[in-house]
Formats: sequence, C-alpha cells, structure tokens
Amino acid sequence: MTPVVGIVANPVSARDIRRVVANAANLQVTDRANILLRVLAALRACGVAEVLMMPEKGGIRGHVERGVARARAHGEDPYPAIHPVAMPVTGTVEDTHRATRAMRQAGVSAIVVLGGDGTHRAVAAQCGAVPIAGISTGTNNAFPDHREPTITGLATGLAVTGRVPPHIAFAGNKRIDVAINGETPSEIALVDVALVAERYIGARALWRTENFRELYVTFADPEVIGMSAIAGLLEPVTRGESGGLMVRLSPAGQTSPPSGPRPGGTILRAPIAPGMMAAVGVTDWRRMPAGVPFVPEVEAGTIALDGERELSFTARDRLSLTLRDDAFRTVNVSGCMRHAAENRLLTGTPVPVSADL
Amino acid sequence: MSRKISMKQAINEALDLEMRRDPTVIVMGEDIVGGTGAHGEADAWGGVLGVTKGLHAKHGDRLMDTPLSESAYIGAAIGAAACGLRPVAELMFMDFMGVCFDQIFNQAAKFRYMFGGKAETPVVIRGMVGAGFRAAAQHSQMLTPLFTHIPGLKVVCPSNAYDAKGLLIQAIRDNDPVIFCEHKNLYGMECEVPAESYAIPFGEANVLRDGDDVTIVSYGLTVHRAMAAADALARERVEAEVIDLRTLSPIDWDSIVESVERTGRLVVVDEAHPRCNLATDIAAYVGQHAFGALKAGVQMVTAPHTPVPFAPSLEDLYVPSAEAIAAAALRTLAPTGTTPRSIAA
Amino acid sequence: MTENPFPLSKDDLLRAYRTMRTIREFEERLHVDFAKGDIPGFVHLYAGEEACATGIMMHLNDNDRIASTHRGHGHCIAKGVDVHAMMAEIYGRSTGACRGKGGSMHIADLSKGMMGANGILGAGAPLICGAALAAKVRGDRGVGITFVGDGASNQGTFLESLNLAAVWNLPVVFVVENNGYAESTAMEWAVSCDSYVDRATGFGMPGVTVDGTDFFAVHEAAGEIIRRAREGGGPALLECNMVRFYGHFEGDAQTYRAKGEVEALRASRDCLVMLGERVIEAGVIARAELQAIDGEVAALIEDAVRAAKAAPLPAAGDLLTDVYVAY
Amino acid sequence: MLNERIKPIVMPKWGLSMSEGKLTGWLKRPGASVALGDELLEVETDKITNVVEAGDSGILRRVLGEPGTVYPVKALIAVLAEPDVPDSEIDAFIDAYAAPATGGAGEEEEAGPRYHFAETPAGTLRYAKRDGTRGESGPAVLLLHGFGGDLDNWLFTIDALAESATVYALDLPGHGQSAKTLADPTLAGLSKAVLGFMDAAGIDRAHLVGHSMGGAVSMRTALDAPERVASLSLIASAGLGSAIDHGYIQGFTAANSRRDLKPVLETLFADQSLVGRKLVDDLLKYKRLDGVEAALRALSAALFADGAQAEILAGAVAATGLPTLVVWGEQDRVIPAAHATALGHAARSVVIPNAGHMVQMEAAGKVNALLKEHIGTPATGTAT
Repeated sequence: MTPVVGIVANPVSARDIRRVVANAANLQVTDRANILLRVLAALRACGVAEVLMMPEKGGIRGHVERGVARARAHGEDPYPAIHPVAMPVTGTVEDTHRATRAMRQAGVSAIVVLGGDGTHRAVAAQCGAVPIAGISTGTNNAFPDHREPTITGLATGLAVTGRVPPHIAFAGNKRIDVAINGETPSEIALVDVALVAERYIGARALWRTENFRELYVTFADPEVIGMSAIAGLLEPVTRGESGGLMVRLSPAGQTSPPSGPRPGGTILRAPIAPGMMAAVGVTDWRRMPAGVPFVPEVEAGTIALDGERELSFTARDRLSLTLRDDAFRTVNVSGCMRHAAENRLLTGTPVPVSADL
Repeated sequence: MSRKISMKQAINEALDLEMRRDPTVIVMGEDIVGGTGAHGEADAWGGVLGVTKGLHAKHGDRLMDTPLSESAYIGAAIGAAACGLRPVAELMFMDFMGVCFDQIFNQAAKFRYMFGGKAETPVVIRGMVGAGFRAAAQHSQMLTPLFTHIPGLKVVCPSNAYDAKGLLIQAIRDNDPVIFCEHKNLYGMECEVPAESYAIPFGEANVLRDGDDVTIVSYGLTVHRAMAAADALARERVEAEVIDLRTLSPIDWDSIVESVERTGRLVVVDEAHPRCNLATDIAAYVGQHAFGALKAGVQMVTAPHTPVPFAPSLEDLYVPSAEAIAAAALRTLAPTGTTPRSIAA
Repeated sequence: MTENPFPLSKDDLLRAYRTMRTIREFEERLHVDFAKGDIPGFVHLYAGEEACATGIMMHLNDNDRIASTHRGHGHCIAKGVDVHAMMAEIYGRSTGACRGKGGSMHIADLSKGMMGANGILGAGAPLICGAALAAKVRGDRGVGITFVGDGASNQGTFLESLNLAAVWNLPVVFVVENNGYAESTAMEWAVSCDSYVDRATGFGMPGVTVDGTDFFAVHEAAGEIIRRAREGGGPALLECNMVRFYGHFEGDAQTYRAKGEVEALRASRDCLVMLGERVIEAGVIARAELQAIDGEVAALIEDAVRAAKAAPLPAAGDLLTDVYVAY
Repeated sequence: MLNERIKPIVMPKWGLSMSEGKLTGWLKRPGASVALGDELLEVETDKITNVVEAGDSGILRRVLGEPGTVYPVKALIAVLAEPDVPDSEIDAFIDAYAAPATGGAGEEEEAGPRYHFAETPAGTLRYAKRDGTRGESGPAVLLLHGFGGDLDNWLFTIDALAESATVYALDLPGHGQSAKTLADPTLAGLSKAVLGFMDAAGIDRAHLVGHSMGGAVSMRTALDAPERVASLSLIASAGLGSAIDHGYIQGFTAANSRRDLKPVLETLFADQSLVGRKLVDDLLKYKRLDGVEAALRALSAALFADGAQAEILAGAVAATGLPTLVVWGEQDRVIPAAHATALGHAARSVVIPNAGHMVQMEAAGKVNALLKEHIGTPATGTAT
C-alpha cells in the first residue's frame, strides 16, 4: 500500500491586525496555492501518488486544481491525485479539527500543514501519532520553520515512503496543556501560553505589553519572533531538550511593588511581533519541568495561545498548565535531507565520487 | 487696452484666478500637471492640450494629477465637494463620461434633492467636446443632450474665450455640479478678455447679431458657423439674429422666444446627434410657447445620427456647416409647403 | 466592584450596547411594519450586523465622514443620525432626514458626517476618497470610512478607489461587510480573489480580517486602523465577517439559503447577545441595566414610528424644490 | 502732394478699439454747402451710432461712401472743396488718396489716445492720454466720467479737445479698468483718488471736465484743492441739486442681464436707438467684473441714498469764483436740466436741445465747441 499524505492549508491565517500594528506579511491565496503545488510536486517526485486535502472556501483549492489541470493539458502529470476530505466547510477552526481527525482515521502517513501557529496547534490537537510537516504562511510564526516548501515536501515524501528511517525522519515535540476547571486538556499550545490582564479577545493578536503577566514556553528561541523570543532572550531552551521556561511579566517601567517588577526585575526589549521591538517588564523566570502542573498567579484575564488571545477566565476559574515532552511528532526536515544526501537517495544511480578524481 | 487671448488661456486664467481667490478650489485630472512621478521635467504637459500648463508652479499640490481612473477621481471630486471643497475635475475628453457617469448623474446630480436640500455639491467637471479634431468616434462627441437630460446638473458650452473665462468662474462659484464643455476646436480662437475676474451668470444667452428676418440659435463651435451663415444671408438681404446659448442648463428660453416672436422663423443648430438633442428641445419649446409667432416650420441643423467618422473628408461633412445653416434659414423664408426637410450638410 | 477588563469604559460599553440595541430594534420593527404594508419602497435590513457599524463608529467624531450602502440604517444610527428623522424618512414624511425625498436608501446627515446611504453599489468608495481628500487639504485630521458589501466589492468604483486612496495616501478605511451574500449570490462564487486582505495587499495597503460579530474584535481592529489613517499612515481595508439575519431586501424569501442557516446564526452568532453576555459575565454591567436600555430603546422606536405615522406628507410643491429645475 | 484746398472726409476713429464703421446715411446731399460743425453723415460702430460733423467748410463735391457699407477707419468717403476747385483736381486727389490698410487698428497708431495705468494710493487707475495735436502740450484737461461710466464716455471728446490741450481721461476707482476696491465711496474719497492720480501722472493743475457723478467729483476737488484746478466744466453734473432718478441708479446697479440693462441705459439718451447691442454688452462685461457690483452699491449708498443726492456743492463752488461751465441736455432723465442754473451767474450755463444725460456723446460737436471755448479762455482764469 502506497502512503497517503494529508494536507491542511488554511486560507485565512495571517489576516489579522498585525498587518496594521506590526507591518506583518500577508501570504496571498495564490501564493498559498503555489506553495501547495510545489509541495505536491515534491511528494510525487518521492513516489507519493495520493493526497487527502482539507476542503475550504478560501480559494486555495480552485487555484491548485487549475495548476494541476494546466500541467495535464501539457501532457504532464507531476502531481499526486488530490482527494478532498468529505466534510462540510464552516470557515472556522473546526474545519481543521475535523479534517485532521478524518485524515488520521484514513491512515495518512503525515500531514503537511500550511498556516500559522494557530493552524498547527489545531492540527496537533487532533493528529495523535501522525507526524506534521509545517509550512509557515506568515512572518509571525514561531512553530513552523521558515524554509522553502519544496524541501519540506521532499523530506515528507522521503519520510513517508520509508526511505528515511523513522528515528531520523520524525522528531518529538513538546506542548503545554492548559486545564481549566479540571478539564484535561481544555486547550493546548505548541510554543507559548501567555496570560494577559485584558479580559476580551478583541482582535486576538498580542501587542500591548503592559497587559502581559505570565508566560510559559515549550522552547525559548532567541531567533524567533513572538512571545517565545521573550523567554529566548532570557534563557534559551531548545526544542529538543526536556522542559520549558516560565516567565513572570509586569508592566514595563513600573518599579515599585506590589504590581511592578520585584526587586531584581528588569526591562527586556524583545521582538514580540515582526518589526515590533517592545519593552517588556520581566520580574523573574524559571525552568518549567515536563509533567509538573503550574498554577498561575493571575486571577482573571485572558489566555493567549501561541500569541493569540483565545479565551478569558475569571477568579472563579481554576487554571493549571503542564508541559509535556514528546506530545506529538513532526517531520525532521533537516534530518531527512541530510540522510538523503548522505545516502544518495535522490540520485538515479548512486555513484560515489572517487576521491582520486 | 485690448488684450486678446485664446480660449485655452482664458480657461487657464479662470482656474488661476479662482484658486487665488478661494483656497477651497482644487483642480484634478489626468495629466493636468503631467509627468507626476516620472523623471523628466516637472509640469510636463499641463493637460493633454496644455490648458492647465503653468498652474502647478503657481498652486502646487492643489493641482493634482490622478491615476487613469475616472470613476475614482470624478467620484472623489464629488465627495470632496460634498465636504466643502470646490473641486474642478478635468475629464480630458467628455466621451470618457461613460466610465464615470454613475458618479455624476446618480451621485452629484442628486445629492441636493435626495438629501432634502441639505447637501451641496459645488463641483465642476470640465472636458473637451466636439468634432473636427480628427479624433474619431470616441474622442469627438457632443454629448450635451445626455447632460441636459439630468436634473441637478448645470451644463455650459462656451463659444469664445471671453465667455469661457466668465462662465468657468461662475461654474466654480456655483453650488451645483456643473458640466463644463470645451470645444477643442475653439481652444486656439482668440478674443478680447479682461485680465480681471468676472462671472457670467448662467441662463443668459448672448445675442451676437441682431436681425429681424430669422433667428438662429446655437452653442459652441457651431455659433461661429451660424455667424458665417448670417453674413452670407446678409448678402442676400436676409438679416439673421444669432443667439449663442452659452449655458444649456439653465437655458435662456426668454431670449429665444422673444427673438422668434419678432422674426417668426427659427433655425436651431446643434452639433449633437439629431434625436432628443438641444435642437429638438428648443423646437418643441418654441412650438409650445411661440407657435402663433412662427411663420414657417422650425429648421434643425445637426450632426447626422452616426458616430463621428475619422477620415477628414467624412468628418468635414459631419459638423453642421455655415452653408447648411444658411440653406436652412432660406428654407424658413420659402413659401410654406415647399420646405424640404434636411439634416446636416 | 469588579475591575473593568475591557478596553472601553462602562459608559462606552453601555453606549455601544444601546447603539446596537437601537439598530436591532429599528430593523426588527421595520421588518414587522414592512410586512404590514406600512412602508413604501424597499428596505434592506442591517439586523445581525450591528457590531460592525458600532465597533467602527465608536472611534469617529462628527468631523469624520462615512459613505454607506443600501443597507445603511445601522451606519446612520451608529453615526448619530436622529432615529426619529430616519423613521420619518423611511415612511416618506416631510419631517424625514431628507424631507421625504430620499427614503431608506438615501438617508444622509452631513452635519453628522454621514454622506448618505447609497442605492448604487460601490458608489460610496470614490466619494469617501473625496471626503478624505477634503480632510487632508484642510488638515483637520478627519478620516473617511466607506462601507461596501462583499458583492459590491467587485465594482470598479471600489477597486479604483483602493488604488486612488493608496496613490494619494488618503485617510480612508475601506470596510468590507462580508455577510456572505451578494444579494442572493454566494461570496465564494462571486469574488475571484477569495481574500479581501489579498485585494488590499494588491493595492499596496494592509488588510485585516476580523469576526464582524464580535464587537470587541471590530472595535479593536478598527481603532488601530482608524488611528493609523488619522496619523497619516494611509488607507487600509477592514473585512468584517458577519451574518445577515434577514433577506437582501424585505420580502426576499431567501430560498437560496440553506435550511436552518438563519436559525443557527441567530442562535450562535448574535452579536448583540454576545456583547451583552460578555459584559454581564465579566461583572461590569448588570443584566438589569441592559434590560433598562432595552426598554428605553423599545419606547424610542415606538415613539419614532408613532411620530412618523403622524407626520405630514411632503407638500406637492416640494416636488420642485431642492434642485435647479432646468425646464 | 495733396491739394490743400481739397478737404477729405474720412471714416472717423472713435476710441482705440474702432477699426471700421458702417456708413448708415448721408445728412447732406452732394453739392450742398457745408459749414464747420454741420452734421454730415451717420456712422454706426459696434459700440455706438453717431453723427459725423464737418471739421471744415466747403461744398460737398463728391460722395464716395455708400450707405449700408462698412469702411475701415480713415477710408475716404467724401470730398469737400470750394466751388472753384476743378473736377480734375478732385479726381486726382481721390486717385492719389492712400487708403489705410483695412483692419489695421494697430496700437502703434500715431497721435491717437493711449491707455496707461498709474499706481496711486487708491490703487491702479487706468487713464487715456492724448498730447495736444497742435503745437506743444497746451494746458492739461482731465475728464471724469459718471456713475458706472468709464473713460470711453469721452469717445467723441478726447480728440476734439486735444487740438489745444493735453487731454487725460480717467477711469475712477471702481470703474472701467481701474482697481475695483473703493477705500472711501464718497465724493471726498473720489476727489482724493483724482488728486492722487494727478500726482502720479505729474499734473500740477488741470481743467476738470466732469460728467454726472464725475462733475460732483470735480467740484469736490476744486473745493479741496483749489490750487490744482484751473477751471470746471460740469456736464449733466451731480452735486448741483438733490433730484436724481433713483430708478436709474438702482436699475443700473442691479441689472445683470442684457434684458434688464438695456431699458436702464435707454434712460441716458434722448434718442434711445443709440443704445446698441455692443454698448449694452460692454457695460455688462464691466458689471460682471469682480468687485464692480460692490463698488457701485457702495457709491450708490454713499451718494444717492434714499433717492436723493447726498452732497450739494453748488453754493460752495459758486463762491470760489472759478471759471465754470455748466452744460446739460434738455431731455436729461437722470438729473433734471433745471439744475443747470444752480450756480447762477457764477457759471456759464448752456442747455442743449434734443440731448439726454449723455449729452457729451449725443451732441458731441456742440459740447466739444463749448468745452474748447471754455478751456481756451486764459487758463489762469480768475481763481487765483
């Protein structure tokens, strides 16, 4: 049985207020479709003959079908057969959840995800053991790598066809489970959970640093954008190592208790959004070991997951946050490609070059 | 001091004087500065035929080049007018009205009425009209009847530099939208024009020549043909009164009727197509209000019911000629029942 | 006792609720009275879309101009046009906002910066460019907001205006009220580009999509976009995804909509209910306070209808006023 | 060489803009005896119709101009000579006469009046100046038009007076092509403007000739600056009594169209047919200029409020002893001819029959003769 790859492409990611408040980029629908065509060509080149794709009404599918038809009109057939998941389209995150479940049930070998951190989170919430190959649609993402999607497609193709061994092809990832009033988990985050003082969702994005209170990250990478950067600039934690980081934040510039930074507090300038270097008041931070529930000090506010305000809570709500190692799997693109090179996987007839020549 | 300037200069001067007088006057249009954003000389064109040349140097950003996007900038001129500016938007060729007509006839023309008198739209839309420039079917039309059909619009078509200046100044000061039609073949024609500002009131025709035998009514370029016809008629001892309407909405019915009541004969000359134009309109009005005075059927001399042709030999046949006007006048003097119906020359 | 966690004061929240409730009550009442045959002509109802008009207009003053659409009652009310004058106008009375000469599709009040509902789809966009140009020429920091539905967003006027506003760097915000239907035709079918943010990007301006049924989402995004325009940052586009509770016009049987669609939207995406629940749940406003507003608004609309019905019709002589009569 | 005994009669040039005229009819038959000042023929220009008077005496030997025909300015239209001049000489004269090129209304024309602009405290003022045609400059004469008029009201006057004087004709502030702003719309204000103009033009002292409101301005000037005024000539002058046709003032100020203005202008003339299309059009053109309506309203309010003249200067002027001529048209319907005697014995008073308010145009020959005679008296006069 040949492997089937799932594709979840979100047409509406990267459309939020960060376009205005932070000069963030927009990836046009036509570009998203072109990315998928590149990924599909790479998958086909590796022998993937069929893909299962999430339907949407944002226009991606139409453009992709046009690209496939045009290639066929040329007498070429560089793409796998595309099967849409049979499901209604609501235009909400529920579509991603439903499509991911369907793909898992259909036994796909991997899911290529095109979207922001939020789309990846939605897939990760439902994919179980199916590995994810992430492609970013914007400039404001911490989770998916910024890489040419053709390579992501190649790596995925090599991985699902078994030419790269699973222990190289796939990697474990951390996540943070958010339990509200004992529901486990109510929500998850792939990169960060931020607790902010404002109690409305509004335009979702986080950019008012004066409201930041607590931050929990699965990895702290000084090379990414967003909330993770705050942690990353304090104490880097890699994606590979166990555990994360917890940071207590306070309004920048306030120096006196009770609400200001505690003695020893500092002000950090961090790239919390593209082009947005913000002053963030940091009270203190510490390691967040895996498996240990953390109960926030903030009594009421809003929970932001991977940089977007998602739900508000009050003093009546009981919150706990737990970091889990190896919570879901991703395609290790670097690993796959290195393995492919070392083993001449993409050479017709592997001919090692003689050192003598 | 007699100072003669061309109609083109007169329009330029009117814009200049009004921009000096009133800071809310702005001027916009395609290439009215010319070369905006390009790397050559500034104020390169001053309008496609140079009508606005030199104004940018005097008034800077109050003279605005626009994208080739008539719907947007004509609409913007109208919106700005509703918000207290007095924009003059140049449509280059009135034929382009087709792509922005909604903004003119559904928006500008209707605001005051539709909003119960609580809005004013003091916008001027000026553009070239008329044939004889070898500009073919889409750059040569006399579309004035389209505009006079719309309530709320004022329509002006001057025949000379003096009138052009005074009527444009009046148009800018007027609180209603004004369609200001400039016959491109009159741009170079000179006459005496005061250097000062002056406004010619709308709705006042100009009697260019007194005569008791026949009344010839026209506007724009064909006024000059009518005058030439009157000269020819005078050699035949026929004295024609020539009336230049100057403004088509409002229109000076009184001057027409007064004249016809004296002469008893009427020739209406219109460069527009023959159906539902100014000529038919005036003929109908006179038929209704001065029928008793008429000694002969009203003669209409118009362009034919065809698009404007390109070939010079054809286009020369298109615009009503002095000969055709004179012939029409003579027909009104012929015994009744012998007058053949004839259109164009 | 509870700290207000919202970006608006309690007074502003009450004001927002009152505006949304007024729009809803106004439209629900028109729905009923139209069916009774009391109202001439056509009306297009804004019910279900209140959060958009209200969330945006909270950031505007009388010096800011809006150009509305055929579905303009909500914009009028949120911009401060008198409800009695609106109702009288819709009833064709001489006491109407336009003295009975405009009707539902042409309600305007320039003193409030309301440049008119518009019966021509997409026609408001060029006009608001002009309003913004006037503000820019005068230097008075005014902004212009034009509303367009997903259907009219395909009009050349709208697309040309995006370009003009970008070229002239005008303080304009283009609001696309995407309720999913161009009259009866689905947005997904009729709009080639699929994303208004893409359209904005194509014209060199930022675009933002928000949930138009979430008052706070609209309010926050609009606030940032309007501030940007006011400060000279240039035009931007705001797409509000919203829901239409009634047909394109009153009398529309809506057979093109899926079974149960409207009922589901009313149950799950009623912006007025969501706002009310949110502020009550946060403990900022008591349910009784909102109920008091509901009562006041109901009385206001009742009075507006009563006054409109009692008001005189325009006189025959009014036919010929307010326009230069050329003949 | 032209025969000095043969006098050509040519198409006259009235004002700078006239390039041709239509001979509408002869008032003398061929062979008639003509005395100086006799009415010879009628000419219609695009501005006005007027009678051409004989500038010489003799027998009308040849009539060349056809009635109904348009001739360029200076075209030979008749020949005047004594009876003893042989026909052959007359034929030779006609053959040798060099008609000027048609349409050559060049501004470089010799000796004609020229338009100038003077910068004065009252703003830029336009004036025409014509140097004396016989000998050196001669005394200065300053012509002041009336309410709503301009220096072209002196169309038939300037050249006649220039035979013995340097003639200036001024557009008063608010009029003609002068500045349209009026700092002070009273006689005193206008008089100040006149004196300012005289300063700017370098005129120490002048014979003032004023028509209507311009007459009152002349009187005010003579009272305010007696050393600058050599004599007064008051033509249908204001300032001599309170009566004035308020309807004319109001009608002229308010008229915005040809239809409204024409009947108002007809009030000015005994012969109403003189009010031609061009005269009405020219006045409309003036009236449309920005600022004119405001200026006229201000003057009307200051000088003629409530239908009466505000300032009557007769007594004061009579007391000065300044040589003064008063001329009136008998049929003046704007200011009654009865005012002609307001100065009593202090002035010479002449009332001309068959002429209206614009008597200097309607009876130009007679008025010009009176003016020449009055100004020709010793310029120093009795004033000093």
